[in-house]
Amino acid sequence: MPILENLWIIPLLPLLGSAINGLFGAKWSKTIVNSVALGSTGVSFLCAVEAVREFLGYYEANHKAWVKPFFDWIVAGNFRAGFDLQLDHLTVVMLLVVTGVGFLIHIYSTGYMAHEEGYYRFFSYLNLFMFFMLILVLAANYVLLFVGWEGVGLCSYLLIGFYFLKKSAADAGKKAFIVNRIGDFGFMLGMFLLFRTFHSLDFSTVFAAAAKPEVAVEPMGQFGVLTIACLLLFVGAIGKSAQLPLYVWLPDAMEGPTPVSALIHAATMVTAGVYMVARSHVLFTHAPTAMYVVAIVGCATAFFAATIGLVQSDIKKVLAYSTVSQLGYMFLACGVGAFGAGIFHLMTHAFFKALLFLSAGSVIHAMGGEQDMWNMGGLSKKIRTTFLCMLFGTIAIAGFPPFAAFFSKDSILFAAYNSENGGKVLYGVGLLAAVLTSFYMFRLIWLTFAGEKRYDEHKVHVHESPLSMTGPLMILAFLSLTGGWFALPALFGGKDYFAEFLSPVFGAGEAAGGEAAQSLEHMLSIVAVLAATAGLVVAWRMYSKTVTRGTSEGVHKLLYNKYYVDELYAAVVVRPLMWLSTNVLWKVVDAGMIDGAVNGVADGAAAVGDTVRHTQSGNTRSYAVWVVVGAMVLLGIVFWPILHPALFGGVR
Amino acid sequence: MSEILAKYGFLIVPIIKVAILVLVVLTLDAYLTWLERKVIAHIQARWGPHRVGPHGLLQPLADGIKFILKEDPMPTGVDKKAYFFAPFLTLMLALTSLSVIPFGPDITIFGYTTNFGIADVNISLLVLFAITALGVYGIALAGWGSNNKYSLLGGLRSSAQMISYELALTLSVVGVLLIAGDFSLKHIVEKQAGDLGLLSWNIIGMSKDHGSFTQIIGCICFFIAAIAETNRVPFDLPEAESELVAGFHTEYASMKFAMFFIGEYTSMIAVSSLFTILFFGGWLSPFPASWTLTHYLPSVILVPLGLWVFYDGTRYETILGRIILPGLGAVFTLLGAGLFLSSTVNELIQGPFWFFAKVGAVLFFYIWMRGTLPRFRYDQLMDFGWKFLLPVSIANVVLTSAVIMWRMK
Amino acid sequence: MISGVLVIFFVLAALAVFGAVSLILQSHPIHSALSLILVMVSLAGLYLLMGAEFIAAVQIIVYGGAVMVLFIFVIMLLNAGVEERTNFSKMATFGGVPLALALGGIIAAAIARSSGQLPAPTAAAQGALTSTRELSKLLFSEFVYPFELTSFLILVAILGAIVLAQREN
Amino acid sequence: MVPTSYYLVLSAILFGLGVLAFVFKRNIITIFMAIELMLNAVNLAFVAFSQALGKPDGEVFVLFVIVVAAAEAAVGLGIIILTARNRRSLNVEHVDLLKL
Repeated sequence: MPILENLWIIPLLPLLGSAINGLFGAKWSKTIVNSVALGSTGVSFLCAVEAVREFLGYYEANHKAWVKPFFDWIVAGNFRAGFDLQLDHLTVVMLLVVTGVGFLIHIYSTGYMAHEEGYYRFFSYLNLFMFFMLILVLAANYVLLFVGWEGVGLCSYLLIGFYFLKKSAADAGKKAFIVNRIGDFGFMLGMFLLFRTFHSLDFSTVFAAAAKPEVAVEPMGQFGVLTIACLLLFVGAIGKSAQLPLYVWLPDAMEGPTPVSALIHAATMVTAGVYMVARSHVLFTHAPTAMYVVAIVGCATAFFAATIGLVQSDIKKVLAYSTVSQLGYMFLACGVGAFGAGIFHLMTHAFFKALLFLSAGSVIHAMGGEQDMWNMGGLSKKIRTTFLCMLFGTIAIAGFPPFAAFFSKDSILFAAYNSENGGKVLYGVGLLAAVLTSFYMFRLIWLTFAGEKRYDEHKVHVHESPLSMTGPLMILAFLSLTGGWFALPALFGGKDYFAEFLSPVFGAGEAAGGEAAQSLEHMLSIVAVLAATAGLVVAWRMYSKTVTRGTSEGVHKLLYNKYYVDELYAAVVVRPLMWLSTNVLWKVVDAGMIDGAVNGVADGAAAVGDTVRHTQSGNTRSYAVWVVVGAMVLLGIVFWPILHPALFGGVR
Repeated sequence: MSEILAKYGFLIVPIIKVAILVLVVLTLDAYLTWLERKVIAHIQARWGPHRVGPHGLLQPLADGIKFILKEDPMPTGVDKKAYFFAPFLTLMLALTSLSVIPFGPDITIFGYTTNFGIADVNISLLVLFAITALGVYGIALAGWGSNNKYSLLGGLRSSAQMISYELALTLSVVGVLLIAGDFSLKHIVEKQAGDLGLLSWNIIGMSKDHGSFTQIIGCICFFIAAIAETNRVPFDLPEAESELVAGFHTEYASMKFAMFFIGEYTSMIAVSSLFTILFFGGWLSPFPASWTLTHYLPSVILVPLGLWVFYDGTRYETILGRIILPGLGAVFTLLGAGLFLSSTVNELIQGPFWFFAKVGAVLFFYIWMRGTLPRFRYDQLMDFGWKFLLPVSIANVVLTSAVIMWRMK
Repeated sequence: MISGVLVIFFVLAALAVFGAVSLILQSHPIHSALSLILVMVSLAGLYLLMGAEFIAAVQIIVYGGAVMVLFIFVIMLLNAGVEERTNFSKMATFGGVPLALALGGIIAAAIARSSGQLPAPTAAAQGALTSTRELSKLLFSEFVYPFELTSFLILVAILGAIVLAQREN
Repeated sequence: MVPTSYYLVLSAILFGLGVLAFVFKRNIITIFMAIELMLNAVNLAFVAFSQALGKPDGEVFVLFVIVVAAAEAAVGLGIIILTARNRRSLNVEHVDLLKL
């Protein structure tokens, strides 16, 4: 069966799974729920693979992206937003990542959530998320992409607040939702602007129009339409992908179950921003200013989040900030025009960050819900598999060859170094962030697994997780080892297969060959490795021996409290809003005007009734007379043209 | 003579006819009472009236005189208007109801053709029903007006009974109307004419030229309902002497009572005539028109009867009887002979002869029933009317219309 | 010159109006009922005058023979006495009579003013009216659905009356 | 030949008298009769019009009116009987529970 021709199957399957589980799952045993959830996701993964295969054949035949409109969704005037699905090389990468990683995490969840309440609810949400994510990825126009965009936002809200009885979880969900609203607002404005400019929101149309030679590249520092549009879109990306200054929701999102953190808040959803930027690279390349902003924001975020990550004691918080920082890397790549590198890092990051989160989850599982690294230690003996997997992930993220992140991060830094106006600075900061990254990751490793145990043996019974959890871990570990090898030949003068693969989308951009570049790249990668090693050494010096939680003051205190950004927002944004809502909107507008109007109407009616009531004497004869009065009025109206000469002595 | 008639006929003839009719009908009423008393007496193995005149033949006269001479007391606390109005209304309506009944085919005297009856209305049946419908007021008002609980109950009963049985009465006629396709009684009778004689009457309903169907069901329903309408036994609850003294006319005496009395018998005659017209072919002879010999039947009956009366009268005990009866016999004989001799008069008499013969038979049936049947209980009356008579007559309507539709095509 | 028909009309009209007035003036319901019967009978006479003989007959049979009998039956059943002239309703006491007269006045005035527009009854019209057959044709062809509806209405009314009249048990 | 307007005026007068009775009488049954009187007045107008226009439609309407009036009488009198049973009075002014 040609999957490509009816591509809608791929997103539909998870939706069905979600619907079935959501509607009937409550009654069913865990086994059935599992089979439904895993079945739908797995089949859709297989479909995705088949679709990719067919697409590659299609591309060989006629060199263009595959687009098919399935049905009209909104048609108003000259505006059309259809349910159109698109498949090109960029989509292929995202599709495989989403379905593949998503499937693995589903498997993992069956083990992790085994003892949780609302088992079916969890899987229903998870499948729903898969559906929306796939819509987002496959969308062929901004509107449909926005549907997926909002949908994943919803699912993230639902899943963060999965333990909705826990106030912190509920608040975190709300926070994520509200912060995202800000970004979405920007995104919508951007869409409107694009529609106003190009009279369409279909990717093909917009990009074709933007790619025309007569569309001038707006020079640096000039804010033309495209620049503003790109910046607005980037605001959306900032919100969704937790960049400065809207990153605050992501760390709190760790309140959700760990698989959720792995899937949504590390592997897939948060990278939607990157995907969106890469998807609209045509626009961005025409707006260098926007690109520059993207690069700076990404770079800054990478460093900033890494610094916070240094001192966190909650294992998931560390990973969360690490995620923010890695996303920063991706945006840095996009900002310097190395979209391919960005997507490459997106993929590898999906592998190893999912791996890390799942391992962390496994650790937490083993520790019976304990998340504070200061209460762990010496776990390496007890849970060896988890330890090894986590070690793989750490090495991968730290950027040691031949692990995945080495290649991706390396290419990003290389691109940054090569980019004009201030590329060196970006490179420097990026490098520094890399050092910090490897530091906090190995700190995590040592605090968690090395040293002697800092937990009470009798309270916590440490045990290795079941195969349903360790299995995905191993697969992901393998992937995060090999995931980067597409680019392996590039080191030895060969060509970067990944960039090659994406070149139909991004054009054969940054595979800049040449001997000089070659040597430079080698040099830079050696530097990067050295930086990672530095981080490793410092972490070893500080944490390999027995350590105790020290009192935090000074810089440490500042970092530990995340630069007081939350407090700042609370003071600057939240409190004024609260005050406004309470004293103006609620007490004046709502209570005063709206309720006043409603109650006023009611009271008026009551008052009128009170006076009119006296005509209702209950005496039938009075009623009869009233009937007569009414009849007289009616007849008067009807007969008026006949009567008024009679009444006013007119002559017929 | 004839030109005068041609000129003022429209004015003179009706007056004459009304005068004759009233005279005839009042006499008929009077002797109907006599007949009733006699017949019932014989049914009950009694003699009945036989003091006043031979075989009590002068009894009605005596009764009339008695009614006129009696004192007319008025009870206290009566509703005067109603009390006085009721008997007049009853009698008036009863007499009016006769005005639309054709007693025979159109006749021509002295070259002036007129219908054998007072008025010839083309909706005479409806008029008749209208009048009978109003008939209830007499009784109801009498019951109400005379300020007496028995009367009131009588009035109540009669009004309820009237309403209940009027429906059945009307519906049972619909079949006949469907056959005749006309409201005029005259046409209804003429429709029943056929060379089959009595077989083409509505009760048998065998006729070739137009769609027809036997109205036996309708006939029975009509007869029962008619008895109820005239408050006769077994439906005489308004005046059930064993329960309500005399029902609605308990408080009436002398002429007022007489009016009720006459009214009742007149309406009996009217209803019988209607019955005859609707189902038994009115004035039509039961024999096919081709049997001209049967035209002499009147005289064939009258002459022997007269002779027997004459012979029997001569042997009567009292002198008066020995004077009256032979005289009567002689009259009969001469009448029969006269008819036998003048064929024109004979032809003229055919219709009325058969008509009154049939009506007489029906009246006799009335009396016979009174002598035979016990009275209904009230709830039985209502149940019978609503749960049996009405459905049956409706079924008759449906059946008849279906059959006629089928026959038409 | 006043034709005989006109004379009859005026006699019947006078009877009708007299009946209506006496319906109001009589204090006893049964006398009011009798007055109403008078009105109805004279109306039937008027219908005959207009050549609508079937309507006339139906008027007497249904109204005179059924409806009013029902009224009188109920009056007897409830043994209604002379009505008591209470005046609890100020509205009716002061406003009622003039208003009612005014209403009648309005209609009468409207008719009087517009009587010019009315087509004078033609002989043809008279002829058309006399035929009961035509009436029935119309009733069962053009107005057959209303006719069926009315029959259904009657059925409902019968059921309603039964339900109302039977005692609770 | 009687002019149509005569009939109409007569029907108007009868209708007015009906209304008068409707508001003037106290006895439920009489009020009900007043309604019947009004219906009759309307019927007269109907027949007059159908005579004037030479179309039998008016008479059909009259038939319908009569039928409906009969049904109405049946139900209405049933109600009256119930009222009289419960209130022990036929005076409408004693039937005054229909109020606040």
